[in-house]
Amino acid sequence: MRTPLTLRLLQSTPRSGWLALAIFAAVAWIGVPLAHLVVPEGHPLYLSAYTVSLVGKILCYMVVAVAMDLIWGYAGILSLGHGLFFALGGYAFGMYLMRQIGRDGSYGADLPDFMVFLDWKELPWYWLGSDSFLWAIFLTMALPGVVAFIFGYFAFRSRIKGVYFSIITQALTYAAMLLFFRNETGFGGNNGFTDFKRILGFDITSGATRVVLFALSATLLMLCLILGRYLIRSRFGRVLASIRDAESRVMFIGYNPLHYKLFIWTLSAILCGLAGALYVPQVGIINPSEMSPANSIEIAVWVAVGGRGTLIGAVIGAGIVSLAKSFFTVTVPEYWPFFLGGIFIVVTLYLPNGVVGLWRRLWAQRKATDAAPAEDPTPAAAIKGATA
Amino acid sequence: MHSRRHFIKALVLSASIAAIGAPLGAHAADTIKVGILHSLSGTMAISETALKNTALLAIEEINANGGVLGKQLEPVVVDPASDWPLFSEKARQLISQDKVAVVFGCWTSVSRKSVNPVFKELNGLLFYPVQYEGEELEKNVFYTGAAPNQQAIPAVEYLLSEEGGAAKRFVLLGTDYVYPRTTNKILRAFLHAKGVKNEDIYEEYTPFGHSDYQTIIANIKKFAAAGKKTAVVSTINGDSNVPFYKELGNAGLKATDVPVVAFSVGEEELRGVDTKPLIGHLAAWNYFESLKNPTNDAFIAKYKDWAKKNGVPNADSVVTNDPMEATYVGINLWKQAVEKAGTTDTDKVIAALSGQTFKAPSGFTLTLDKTNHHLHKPVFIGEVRADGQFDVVWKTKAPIRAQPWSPYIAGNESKQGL
Amino acid sequence: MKFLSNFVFRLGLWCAAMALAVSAHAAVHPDTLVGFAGDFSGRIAAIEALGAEGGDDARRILDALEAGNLGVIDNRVLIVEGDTVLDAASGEAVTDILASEVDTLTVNNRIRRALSSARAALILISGSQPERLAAANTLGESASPTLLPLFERALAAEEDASVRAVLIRAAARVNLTDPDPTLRRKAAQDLGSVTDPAVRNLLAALVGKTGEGSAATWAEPDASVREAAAESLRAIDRRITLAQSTGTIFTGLSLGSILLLAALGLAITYGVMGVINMAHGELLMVGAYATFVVQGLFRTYLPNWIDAYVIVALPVAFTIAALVGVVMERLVLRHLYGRPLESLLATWGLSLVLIQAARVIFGPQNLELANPTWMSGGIDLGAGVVLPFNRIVIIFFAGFVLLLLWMMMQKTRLGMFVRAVTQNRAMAGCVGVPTARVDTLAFAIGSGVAGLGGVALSQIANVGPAMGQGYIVDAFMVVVLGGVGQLAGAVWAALGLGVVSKFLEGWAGAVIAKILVLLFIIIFIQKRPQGIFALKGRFADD
Amino acid sequence: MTATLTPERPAAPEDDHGSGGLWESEATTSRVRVEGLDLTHKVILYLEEITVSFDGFKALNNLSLTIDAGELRCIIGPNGAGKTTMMDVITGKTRPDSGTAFFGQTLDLTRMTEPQIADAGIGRKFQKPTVFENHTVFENFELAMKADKRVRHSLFAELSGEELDHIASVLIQVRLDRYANRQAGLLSHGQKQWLEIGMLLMQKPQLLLLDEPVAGMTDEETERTAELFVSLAGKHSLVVVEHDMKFVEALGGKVTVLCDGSVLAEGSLASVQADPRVIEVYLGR
Repeated sequence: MRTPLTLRLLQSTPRSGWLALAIFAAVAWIGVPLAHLVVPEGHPLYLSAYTVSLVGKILCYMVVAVAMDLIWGYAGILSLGHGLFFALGGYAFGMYLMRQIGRDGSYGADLPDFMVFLDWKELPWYWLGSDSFLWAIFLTMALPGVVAFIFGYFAFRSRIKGVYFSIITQALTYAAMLLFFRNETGFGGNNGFTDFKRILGFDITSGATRVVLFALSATLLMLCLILGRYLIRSRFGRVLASIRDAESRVMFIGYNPLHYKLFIWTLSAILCGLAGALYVPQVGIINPSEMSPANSIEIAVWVAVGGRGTLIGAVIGAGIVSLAKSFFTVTVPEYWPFFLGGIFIVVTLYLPNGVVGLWRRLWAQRKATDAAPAEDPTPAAAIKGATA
Repeated sequence: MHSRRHFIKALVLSASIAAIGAPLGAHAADTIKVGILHSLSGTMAISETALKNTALLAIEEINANGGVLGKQLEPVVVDPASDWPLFSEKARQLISQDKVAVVFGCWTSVSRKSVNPVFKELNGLLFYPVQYEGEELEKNVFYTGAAPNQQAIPAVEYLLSEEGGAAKRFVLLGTDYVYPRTTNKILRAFLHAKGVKNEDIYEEYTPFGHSDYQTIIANIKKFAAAGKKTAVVSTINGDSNVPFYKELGNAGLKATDVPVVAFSVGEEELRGVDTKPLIGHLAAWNYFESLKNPTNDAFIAKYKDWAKKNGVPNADSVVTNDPMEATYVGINLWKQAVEKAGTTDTDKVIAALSGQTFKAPSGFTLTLDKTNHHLHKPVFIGEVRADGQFDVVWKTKAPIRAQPWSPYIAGNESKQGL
Repeated sequence: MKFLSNFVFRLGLWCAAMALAVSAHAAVHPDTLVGFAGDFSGRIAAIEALGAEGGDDARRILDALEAGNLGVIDNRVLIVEGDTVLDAASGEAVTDILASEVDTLTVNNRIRRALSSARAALILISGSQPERLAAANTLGESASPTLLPLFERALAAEEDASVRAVLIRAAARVNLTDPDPTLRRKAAQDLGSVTDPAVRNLLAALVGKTGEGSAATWAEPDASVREAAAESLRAIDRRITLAQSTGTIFTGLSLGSILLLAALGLAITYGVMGVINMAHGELLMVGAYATFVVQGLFRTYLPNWIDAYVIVALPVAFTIAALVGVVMERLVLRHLYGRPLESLLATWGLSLVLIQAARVIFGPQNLELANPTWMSGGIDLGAGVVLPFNRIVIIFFAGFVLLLLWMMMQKTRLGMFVRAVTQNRAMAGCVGVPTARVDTLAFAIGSGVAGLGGVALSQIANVGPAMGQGYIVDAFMVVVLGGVGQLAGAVWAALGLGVVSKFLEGWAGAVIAKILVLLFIIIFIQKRPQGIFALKGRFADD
Repeated sequence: MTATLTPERPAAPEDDHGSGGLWESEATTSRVRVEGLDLTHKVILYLEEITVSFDGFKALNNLSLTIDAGELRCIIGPNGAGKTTMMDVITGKTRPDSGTAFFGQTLDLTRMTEPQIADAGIGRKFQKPTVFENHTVFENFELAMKADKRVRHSLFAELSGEELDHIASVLIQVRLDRYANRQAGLLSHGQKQWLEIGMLLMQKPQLLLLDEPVAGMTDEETERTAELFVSLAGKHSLVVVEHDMKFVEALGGKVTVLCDGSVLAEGSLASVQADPRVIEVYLGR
């Protein structure tokens, strides 16, 4: 009577999409490892460690952008605190990486260096189990998930919406940042965690480890896209969009928006946490500045630039902004904020649906004879609904 | 329909991401590339921009004198934007894509900690020009700023001395992060060794960017009222110094009553403060712009010229400070070592660096320690003057050897060099 | 013990100085100055001797020392005045030494302190009434037995009641350790009118016991002295408590007034247009930079009127910030009405651009803005509590701006329009309110008010390109806590946050206080999702 | 299909799935279990002495009102009489300061959340048509359809053939079958009104609250709406707030006049129109 879930999961993304994913997977799982490890340096196909870790980092950003898009684009909830969940995931996994250093730290002690320095004789209770990889994986999901669940439960229950919600998420991440800055909090203070040596016993700086982390990031992104795609195509996704557009109507037909928002909010936080966990070993540092309000705003900017309400838009936005930042900070180091700031202004003014919206408009113009696809949400209405 | 376009786009995007790294690698062989890794935007731009300027000045000067090994130096300036993960990304890019021979950069400890693994992995060379908390020694890093024993401890010794006011009670005030916490930990141990008891030490921290010092200054006054001579040791960082000193001036805490000695306040920071109410407050550095000697006069003149020529805003009021001097010294030491080694190969340059000397603007000839990658530096204590400069009221007779592993921290006894 | 030996040492120096003073006549005796050629304590002694000796020559030498013009070569003490070199003792020109050869003495805090005491001692006898009062206060703070003869001499000659009162207290501080119990009792009574924690500690030591357990003895053997001391102690404690609680409330109000100035403009722009202006902090920055420019113009062209620069900066900052606001509104925000979350991103971009523009034009470093003299210093409540004038001025200024805004909102046609648009944009448009013009004007006013906030901030905090970033989060908290579009709400929220922060800071330290305040805001909004002053009724959550 | 429209069907999804899970726990009030509706006294809605005030202004002042099962009641009254506030109270959007509101004999509406009330069988149409403009007409119906409305179910929900039939029949009933795939935002005002009415029907509610359902409709549409409502009465209970007297007349049910937050008069349209107090309220203004 019911369609099996796997089949429906398959159906949620069209065949062309699966094809694209397959090519992407092939590049990430086979192409990149070959280009990085097998192709000799100097060969035009050679991928340097710099490129692999840069792209790996951006893949993590893309996951965060997709997570952000799920709540902002589809549920109309703008979080200015998503950096917190990303950082919590990063810290949870960073604890494991710190323990993996073992006695190779500069004090040669069992405890992480910063604890030796603070004269701590043993690990604080919340570091318990941090030497276990599985526990670390569990924590990277559980920590952001639980924080998001508790916060979201109270916020959504009180029907805090729109700007109010955005501002208190900002307050949350700001408070967390100050907390983590303190040395006594037990997470290395302002310096955070650095100087990782190993992951599951493998040298963290080796090419193979790097390639595996890259492939994992790519896989996580693909899973996020498939999951996101499934969610938004399900009735759940339609309810979510309805909450965004007319929350009271949704309540009066019997859905409890609290549960829907809470689900997607927590899921989004967990995805951010996973991205953070993959991000930390690739960039080699996690510190409280990841929780700064500015970082969280940047996440929203990625989504806006790419195009809210389309998963691929979030991915493209994260890619464009991160690459633009990497590019401009080298080519025009003193003027890049003008370019980046300019991009934000131009995109919001002229591309209300981001780059993807522009693409679609051009596409629609080329096929002017075709009727506009009916299922395209009209942006103005979507935005109005989201902010009413 | 859509999704196909989406995923095709995704592919195109990832391909273009992959491609971007490659073309940056190409470079000409007749120059030696030198990386400059200082934040030009974000919160640290306020301090680091001047270091970038100094580095460019030093490179220009070296080039004008014929370069190094007959080759011109080519500066590669990037902006890590006060974003710590970006520091490590940029460091990797400088070393592996741009193939720079050496990098001058970083200010905050966290930025240094962020790039350390990269320099180690790729066997690069970093010159770090800022005073810091020590507790670190990397093969690939040279520290041209002060270790705690080259700044903090002499300053407190001075406060304890008859000449410095014979302080008996100490306020250790800082921004809440690693450098102040570490420095204060070392100082507390040092003060204990000097017979100061815990009840005569008051330690207090403020968040980054804190701008309201009313309560803290009231607390300092309360603490100082106990009858013993009190001094404040400030490791307040960056922008918070301005509101702190303004409050200090208006609350009537004069240097003659409760002197404040700061480790993060130099000429550049004082440009943002009206110094008239602050006369007599102290700073401890290894260099002051007000030092009178020919090397320093020339250094200042060169920098002012450079600033004017390159259109630095407010070029007529630019100042020089300690980290700038450390940058300048670092570049010159590197140049000498490269010439001695005859190559820019990292390991050979590291070997050649040990024991290098340079006549620094501080008026002393500085020596790079043979084992610990730190400079032997003189220490000066200066009192703030009305014009934002410092009067040197005390100085060491000779340069002091750095102790990156402070003897005041347990477990460091056995640590010396690399 | 250390104290005592210090006293004895000082006493010895003083006696030597007195002896020298007797032998000197018109000019300063060269022997008085020998100390300058010696070590550090010698210099201090020489300064004290000069202070005791008095006279114009002594003052001249002290002036030269303070200005960094006093030098020593081969035990000769010299004064450098430009290119000429004078002999310090005689004041006659010296020809065999060039000015450039003289290495002048370094003045450090110890010397400066000795200088100010010596100078006060000079003035205490011969100065005008305010000078004498200041001198008596200076000496009173560092009262020591060596100064007692001076106090007595001055008291004998002094007729002004206020100076006498200070002198009596200063002498009392010394007499507290006198062997004569009558003198001690009198001293303990005299000190009852002081509000100085240091004196309080002296008295508290008298009424306490020394030693352990049963072996403990009273620090003060005479019971009547103890009684007098205890009574004075109670009076002092009362005043200290009062002063300190006034101080705490004041710091809270001050912080609140600053938050209010930072947030008022935002309350208007956000209330009227629902635009989240992330570049609001940069409008504060524009105001502060305008103040800097005005200060620069005054320094160059009107140096005599420099104290007025802040006043002139107000309209300038308002206008410039308002203009920047209008440009922002016309070019960007106009097109984003009804899309508050998008306006957030565009204004974030604007803020990046503005910050970097300031960095490129004015350089990345902080700019120096001096408090005018009438905003420097403060009211001393005693007990270490000083209410700085700049903060007092800012509290009143915040009230003034608020009053102005309130008048504008309540009494003018524009204000009526603004309120109409805040409540129901569509309806206001229908009844003929020119909403577009109102938007521009309201945004200009909001931005202008931010500019005024910038002027105020420039007087207490740093002025740099990123200064606005430090306030934007707090400003949002105030606006959201107060309830959107509610001036009254913003006032309560700002003052409330200010006082709560300061109370918490005294109790838990600055870092924890900040975290607790943020958590408090999060919890508070749970209870009142629309802020303190939410609009109520059927349309409240539409 | 029509059989399921009978009012005694209990609305208690928990019974089918067991209680407990994370997403089912209710937040705002102590748990109110939605049992089968108890209509033993043939009364579907009791409002007793309800008072609601906003900043001192009493939007509802001791309002008492009962609606019988299967009744079609019209509520009229001048602006500000409290009509919409009354609906807000019934649907849980506004909590009364005092007074009781019961749905059937057992369900205390003042202690239930909006979704619970909707689930219990009260449907509401807003004054301003509120539909999901970014969804198609069909999707609007699908969302409104009586079903398990918890997160867990929505994640895996599929339309059964029965449900498709139900949607199709309501589409025809409200004459939107030709527009099933049109985006709701693109419909005319009158069509949106119909769409919202249709969504109400999809909910299979026992009590329908309709706030100015024919505003913006053509005369012909108004007439058809009246026919529809009359046909629904008996199986459902309807409360219609309307200004259009012709429409009220066409509905033909009992009329309640609200004024200043309480009931001014009640009876047939003709009798209330003859009531001097009503005339004064309407003409005296």
